[in-house]
Amino acid sequence: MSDRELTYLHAFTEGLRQMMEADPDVFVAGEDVGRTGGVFHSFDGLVDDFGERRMVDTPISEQAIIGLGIGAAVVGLRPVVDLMFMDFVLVAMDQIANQAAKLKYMFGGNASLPLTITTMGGAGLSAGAQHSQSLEAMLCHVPGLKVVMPSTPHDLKGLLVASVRDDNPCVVVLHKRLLGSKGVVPEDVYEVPIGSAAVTRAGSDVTVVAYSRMAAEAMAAADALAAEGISCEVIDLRSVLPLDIDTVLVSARKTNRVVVVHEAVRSGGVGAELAAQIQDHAFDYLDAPVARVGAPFAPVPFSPALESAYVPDSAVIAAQIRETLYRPMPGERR
Amino acid sequence: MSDRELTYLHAFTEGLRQMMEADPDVFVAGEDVGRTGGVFHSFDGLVDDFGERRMVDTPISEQAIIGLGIGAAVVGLRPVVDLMFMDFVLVAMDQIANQAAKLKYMFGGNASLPLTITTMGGAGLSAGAQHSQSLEAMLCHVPGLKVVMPSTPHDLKGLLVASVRDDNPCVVVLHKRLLGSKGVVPEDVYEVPIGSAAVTRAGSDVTVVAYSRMAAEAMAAADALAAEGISCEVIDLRSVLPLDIDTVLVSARKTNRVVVVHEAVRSGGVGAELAAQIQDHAFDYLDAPVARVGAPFAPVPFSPALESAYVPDSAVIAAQIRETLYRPMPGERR
Amino acid sequence: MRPDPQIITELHERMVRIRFFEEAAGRLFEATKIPGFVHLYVGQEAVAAGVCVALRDDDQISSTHRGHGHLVARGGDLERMMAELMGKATGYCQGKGGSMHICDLELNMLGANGIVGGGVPIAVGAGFANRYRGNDTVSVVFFGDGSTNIGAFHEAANMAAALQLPVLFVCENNEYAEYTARDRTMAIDDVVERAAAYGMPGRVVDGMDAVAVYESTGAALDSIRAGKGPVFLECKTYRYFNHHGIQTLGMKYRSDDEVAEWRERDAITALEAAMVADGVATAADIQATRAAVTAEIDTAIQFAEASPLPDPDRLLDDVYSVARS
Amino acid sequence: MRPDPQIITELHERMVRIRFFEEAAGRLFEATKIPGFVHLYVGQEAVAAGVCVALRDDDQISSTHRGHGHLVARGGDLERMMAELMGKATGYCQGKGGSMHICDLELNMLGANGIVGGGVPIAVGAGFANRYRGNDTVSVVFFGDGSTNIGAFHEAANMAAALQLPVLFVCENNEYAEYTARDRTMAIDDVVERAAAYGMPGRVVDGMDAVAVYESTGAALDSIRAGKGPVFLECKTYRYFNHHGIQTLGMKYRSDDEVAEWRERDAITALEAAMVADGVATAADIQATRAAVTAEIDTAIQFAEASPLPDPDRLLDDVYSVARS
Ligand SMILES: Cc1ncc(C[n+]2csc(CCOP(=O)(O)OP(=O)(O)O)c2C)c(N)n1
Ligand SMILES: Cc1ncc(C[n+]2csc(CCOP(=O)(O)OP(=O)(O)O)c2C)c(N)n1
Ligand SMILES: [Mg+2]
Ligand SMILES: [Mg+2]
Repeated sequence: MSDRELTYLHAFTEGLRQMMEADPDVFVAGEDVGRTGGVFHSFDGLVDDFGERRMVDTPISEQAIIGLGIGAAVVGLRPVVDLMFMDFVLVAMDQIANQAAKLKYMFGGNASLPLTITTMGGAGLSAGAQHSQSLEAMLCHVPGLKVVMPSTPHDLKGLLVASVRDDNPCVVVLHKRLLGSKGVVPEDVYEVPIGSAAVTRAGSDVTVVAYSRMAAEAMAAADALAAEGISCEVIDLRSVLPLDIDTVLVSARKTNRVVVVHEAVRSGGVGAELAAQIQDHAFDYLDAPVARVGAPFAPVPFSPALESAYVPDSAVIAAQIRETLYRPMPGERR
Repeated sequence: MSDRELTYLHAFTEGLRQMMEADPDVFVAGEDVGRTGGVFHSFDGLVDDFGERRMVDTPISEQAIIGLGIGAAVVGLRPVVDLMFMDFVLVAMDQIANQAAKLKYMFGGNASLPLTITTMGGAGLSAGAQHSQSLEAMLCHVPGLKVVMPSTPHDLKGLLVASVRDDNPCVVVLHKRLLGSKGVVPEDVYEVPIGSAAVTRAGSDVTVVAYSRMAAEAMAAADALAAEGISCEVIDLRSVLPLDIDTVLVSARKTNRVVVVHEAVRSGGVGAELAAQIQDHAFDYLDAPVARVGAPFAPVPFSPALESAYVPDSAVIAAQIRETLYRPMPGERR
Repeated sequence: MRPDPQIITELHERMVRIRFFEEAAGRLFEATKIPGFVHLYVGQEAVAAGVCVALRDDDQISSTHRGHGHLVARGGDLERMMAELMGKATGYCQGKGGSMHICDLELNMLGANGIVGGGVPIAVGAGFANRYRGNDTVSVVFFGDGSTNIGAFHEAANMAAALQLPVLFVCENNEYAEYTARDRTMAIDDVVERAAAYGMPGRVVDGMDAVAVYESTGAALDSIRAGKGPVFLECKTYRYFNHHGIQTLGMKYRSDDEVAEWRERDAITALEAAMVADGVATAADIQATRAAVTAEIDTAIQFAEASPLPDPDRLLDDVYSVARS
Repeated sequence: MRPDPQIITELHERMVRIRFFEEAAGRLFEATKIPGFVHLYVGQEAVAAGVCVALRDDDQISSTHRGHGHLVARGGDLERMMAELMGKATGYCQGKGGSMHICDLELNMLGANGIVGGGVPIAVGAGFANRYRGNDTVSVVFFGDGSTNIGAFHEAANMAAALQLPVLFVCENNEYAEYTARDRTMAIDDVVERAAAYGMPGRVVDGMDAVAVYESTGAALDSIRAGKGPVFLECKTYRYFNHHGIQTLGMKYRSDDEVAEWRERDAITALEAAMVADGVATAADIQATRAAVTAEIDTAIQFAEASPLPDPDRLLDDVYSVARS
């Protein structure tokens, strides 16, 4: 049945299982990914189907985990290596950004690196400053990497498949607060092309560009604003490196107003690159500055009372959209 | 004599020596900073004056070097720790971004971290992809840090002094190709405030914003364009976190055109944040899109033939300025 | 010969305080009154108590994701601790840190840490500062068996040994890293075998015996204060609860029998028996202690529950220090 | 009993090729014909030659910033090597990598590395792939004494031991990391003492004796191919030149006498003496080898100098693979 629903979590597991069935060179390595099935259960059951040879529990050694993937990939395997939390990208940054990303170029092209790094980003679980970050902007500044941040079960499976099949180091960033969300997921193997955004809602007044969990918040804001007679076009980027700037520009030239949204710290985030490109390539079409919604310039606080004020939500997004449409609501939180 | 000249290298050493003389809690730790005086000689002679107790040679352990600084700072010393090349920031990123930057916030303010990290960035010496990077954009996305990138001996000494005296983790990024450059440096101790840019050339047609070595290239471009009757206002940011956006905006509102320049990869660089803020806060003043000049989306190549094409220079900057002034020169390199 | 009765009583009281605090934290977590993660210390009390009772006030301690026990053992304020776990404004970190970032710099407790191994280089930095200042203060760092597989631990341990810094490395070997048994992540019998790689003296202690931990710590501190460089102490211990949260039985990564065997060697029960046997305390004294601690913790819970949540207007405070030297 | 004469001759020829290649690279660097940095291998030839002669073609090797010797010993193309050092389009990396990133995947040489310790986890990954494929190929990783102080080395060594991977760890202990003597950065006598921390068998070899290195490597490979897990080989050696570039005497971080003492134990001179003594070769044969290698290198230099610089239009090529499975 083409309308089968799966959770975001199970879409990930299914996509990975299908890749492992299709290609004996695909294996998974990481902390507690084997016997335990991952601390978020995203690898549940895979060890039963593929054994410990292909579902490899590793020591707590993020640098060596990425290196394991690089070395195995450079000699021809197709590894999937897991960093439990996206915050741990910072522990393994040398292997990711100095080694994996640059290897092919430094070798003058005489190599390919079919490596997939999976990780779990995002705030909202009171996990504190070192277990809640959205660090994609750092990865997007590194030539040689690809980075996807799907918001739906469908896109997660399709982008995971595309990443595992890709001959470049790809980082697949899941969002912990989306794990239980449901959506239609085809049972067969399919790809969502890396670097292609989706227009998830057509509109005429303003373009709202978001990704990962913020894509859902943006949609909620659009729904709310529809009641006020504001027509939002919503774009889910799905991939943040490469960026599907063309889809964004087509919409921007149509609506003449753009609000970019992400959960990461606003300053220096992916939204900055988007705003810079939009104002550059759609300069004469813009009726308002490209606006950015993101986290304020602070670490992620622990207390739910602070964290909920820290993470952007549909209300903050709606407020920004109104302002970008020159319809500010006084005293609204930014 | 107030017009005494020093090299960029010696301005650094002098500033550091004066800080060590002024405050017995200031010490330096890093690889070969002691007996050898640093591989770039930036610490030359300090071990003779202050001994190995305060000029500490460490093992090759970037994570532990930063951690040494964090731990010493949190109990009240004022450490200066050195990462030989800025590329090694990626090796120590957890200690820098997960630990140093967040410590005060995670502790609810009950701590201060008077830590200075010194490092050497930039390309142009055929040092290859892992010894030539400009990674400031990654640091600028991390709340809790301050990042300075001076372009002159005067600003280097003043910003080093301000950083060592600052109670927050500050990263002082030198540029290896500026080490021999000379300039007037007062002999007494002085500060250049962190987060304050300098208008280094007044002009009326276009604002050129740059920092580190690109500030000099921007000035050279401005000189060349003056002959063509183009009047450039040049701003040397000096600090990239925090950004002195006010100084940039005042100039942008005056010239109505802005070109932002840095040596780092253009995509996702500091220029993106600047462009996003400028178009946001000076939207009605801009007669052209904010343009960005930076390195293309590739690792730094080794061969001088490629590296010189990779690193922006005054010619590329001038070409972009002409284009931003709607005076493109056909067939010019971008 | 056994230590003075006051020491024994101290060890006992601190262990009981840790045990009851953690059991309460676990209950409050399951009742969703504590958000996020809690990595409970129950089972390992003899280590934190044994080490901390042997310390001087000026010695520093650094902790891990499993850090409540260390702060309690150090004399942490239970009210501010409980309030922090609940994310209240009256907590140690005003609700900004939570369980994994609890700290008390006035007690020279340099903080828990959410990054495995992340606190070890920082602790070595504190040790460096002690040596730099020429005092004989020791920096003590607690870390798990699993954390010795991460690079930051290695770099910091070697740095401490190479520079001969006053640092005491306390490895709490509970034989698991999350759900993975230690023998699957390192090919050595005892973690202490790693000390030799740094030229550091190492010793194994029964981490279920608070007196043994106290005595070994004392010996190690003497050697470190004498300027002989860092020491590595491996404490063999066990966590009764799950890696995070409470659930303890019916886990597939370790057998219920194994848990039961360790519980039979419970450090608190054992010490209480010894106290009575040695006439250090009567059953009544022990009951009194338990009752007093229970009261303390009830007060702490009431304080925490009655405390306000942090004001969102304080969200952006504390990112930077404004004061400067 | 000594290995076959062909082996001895192989060892000798490869050492001479490394020595002459590096001396030429040093001269060209000082003549500014080679840009950037060159970390020369002169003095350590017995290690690369001894190890590589013992390898099978399918075994992988991974290298460091001081990587020329390893690729030469592996049979690298001198013309493409010299061209790469000069940043020419005909180089191994088309001028994009340079000295610190030279590699030849066809020879299973997985690359030099500019990050100290950065190549070790990658080598362990190759070892994992060998085990995964069920073959008995071994991944050999060269690294310096100083690199054993960095976290990536520790994590990778432990990973290899924990997963019992077919990896040979070859530590080239030349007693210095840049300008810092080893005893100032680690409190152990021999680097091999670190092997025990991973439960890895370790052995010390005279790194100035190519035959000894060859034999110990062979023994280690047998054990690894038999599935007994990784082995750690510490080769005591010395670099004659400066950390980078040539200048060798008058450095304040080590005495000229020390350099002279090591040079007296020169691996090439010693092997040549033994070859003549054992009748493996005549002085004339040795001269012939040296002359032949000199000619090879002259040809390589001419090739490199005559080669074009890379076309700036290729600047953005090779960042990504376009082909996909
Ligand atoms: C760098 C990093 N990797 C992984 C984790 C996830 N994690 C948290 S605790 C833990 C296990 C730690 O084991 P151990 O050091 O033995 O301490 P224990 O939990 O047994 O007290 C892991 C893997 C982390 N917090 N940081
Ligand atoms: C992560 C990192 N830190 C520092 C450096 C600078 N560096 C290059 S080589 C070197 C010394 C390495 O010593 P060793 O491992 O003994 O190798 P050797 O040079 O003696 O062959 C250092 C510190 C680097 N390249 N990478
Ligand atoms: Mg453990
Ligand atoms: Mg060395």
